[in-house]
Amino acid sequence: MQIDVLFFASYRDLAGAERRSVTLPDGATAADLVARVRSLDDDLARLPEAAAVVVNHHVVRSDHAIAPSDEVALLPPVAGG
Amino acid sequence: MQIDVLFFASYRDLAGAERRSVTLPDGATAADLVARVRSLDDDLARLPEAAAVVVNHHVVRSDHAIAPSDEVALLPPVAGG
Amino acid sequence: MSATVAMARIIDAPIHPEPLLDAVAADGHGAALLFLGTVRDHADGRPVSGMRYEAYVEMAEKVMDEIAREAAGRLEAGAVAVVHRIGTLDLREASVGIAVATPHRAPAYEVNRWIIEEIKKRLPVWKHEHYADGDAAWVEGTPLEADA
Amino acid sequence: MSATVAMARIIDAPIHPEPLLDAVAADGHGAALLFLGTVRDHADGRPVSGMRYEAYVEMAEKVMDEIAREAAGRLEAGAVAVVHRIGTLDLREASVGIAVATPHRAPAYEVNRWIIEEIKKRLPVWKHEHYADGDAAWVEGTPLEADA
Repeated sequence: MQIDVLFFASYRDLAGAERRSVTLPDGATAADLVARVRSLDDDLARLPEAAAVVVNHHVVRSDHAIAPSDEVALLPPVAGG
Repeated sequence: MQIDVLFFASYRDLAGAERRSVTLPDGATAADLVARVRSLDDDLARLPEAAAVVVNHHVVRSDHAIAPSDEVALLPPVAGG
Repeated sequence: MSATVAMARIIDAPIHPEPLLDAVAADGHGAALLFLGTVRDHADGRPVSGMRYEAYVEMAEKVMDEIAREAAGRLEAGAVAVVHRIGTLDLREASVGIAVATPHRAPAYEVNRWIIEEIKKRLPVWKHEHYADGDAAWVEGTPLEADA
Repeated sequence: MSATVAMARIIDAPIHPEPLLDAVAADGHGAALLFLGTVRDHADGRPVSGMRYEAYVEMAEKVMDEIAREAAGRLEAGAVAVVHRIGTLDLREASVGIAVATPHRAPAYEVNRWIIEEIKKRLPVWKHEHYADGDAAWVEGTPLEADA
């Protein structure tokens, strides 16, 4: 499946774009997604393995299975307030 | 000495006026002042013996000696805020 | 370093939030906390229609200033502004306004709360509660303690 | 009885105190507490000239609403209003505004403080600090935890 991944703040700087497209095998997990994104290029290799994966606006665990229609984002540590 | 005593809130209601004049012997204390005020009439007899005595804007202890030039007030429990 | 007292007053006009917050604003502050004490429509289950606040004004001005200075002394940096209103107030109107601004938030919460507790213990102010049924009474308060 | 959520929004315009306080006002409230988080002129000793806030807006709107509802759930009565601003802010401008009004003051302080701590832990917002020397950097934040 093809997933458009959204990037924010410092992760967007690493990605060089607000969204990047990745191809994942069916049943891929959040951890698989992060690994795939980190393999895209040298800048994204600097993305932390512990990057927060957000699926449909909820932070998910590393074993969460991604579905083709999900809205997926990678979020750096938050600094609101 | 003659002392003008200021009354506020519920104590003013008891005194029937914002100030009442009392005569005290030289060297009279805050406790003496309260006792003298309570003896003025039946309404003021209902003034608590523990009424706060304020001399020149400071709450004083019952053994504090009153001076003729002092500004003296009797204050009920406070309820600001 | 220590905090400044921007304002400490007894007033007989409405309390507005903006002037209090403006008084404590500074480039070095990252947090501002404003407390407003407002007239509530009930007291111990009894409907209230309004409140009249009375003060021993000359003394209250001094006590407000003392409380504000002591509050500033509890802060490493920041500013404090405090006002208490007297006179007749409608429901929802503010009787007291306390603004504390600081570089970081934790002391703003702590010192703001400290100020309102001290006001309730020390400020020579009384309130005459007006009930919906036309009755009125002085609100029972906290006995003053002798100055140290 | 429980409290109401009067407002929970991400906005890209200045935050003003009056609308937040008006949103939580009610006849039954005796206390209102407004917190403003403001842009400070220094960070870890380094001079700061301004800040740009960015959010994952769709998610942030939901998280703000969740935090506000959880805050209301912590109150027996009262109202809560919360806004976070995004975009470029000057020194002294407010990035976050939290108003909590309650019948009595203690829960207003507690829940107001709780909200800002939760915002810092959970709201998908990031800040890009602009330094006086022309440099800029993303402020290090708090790692998000997986939803329960």
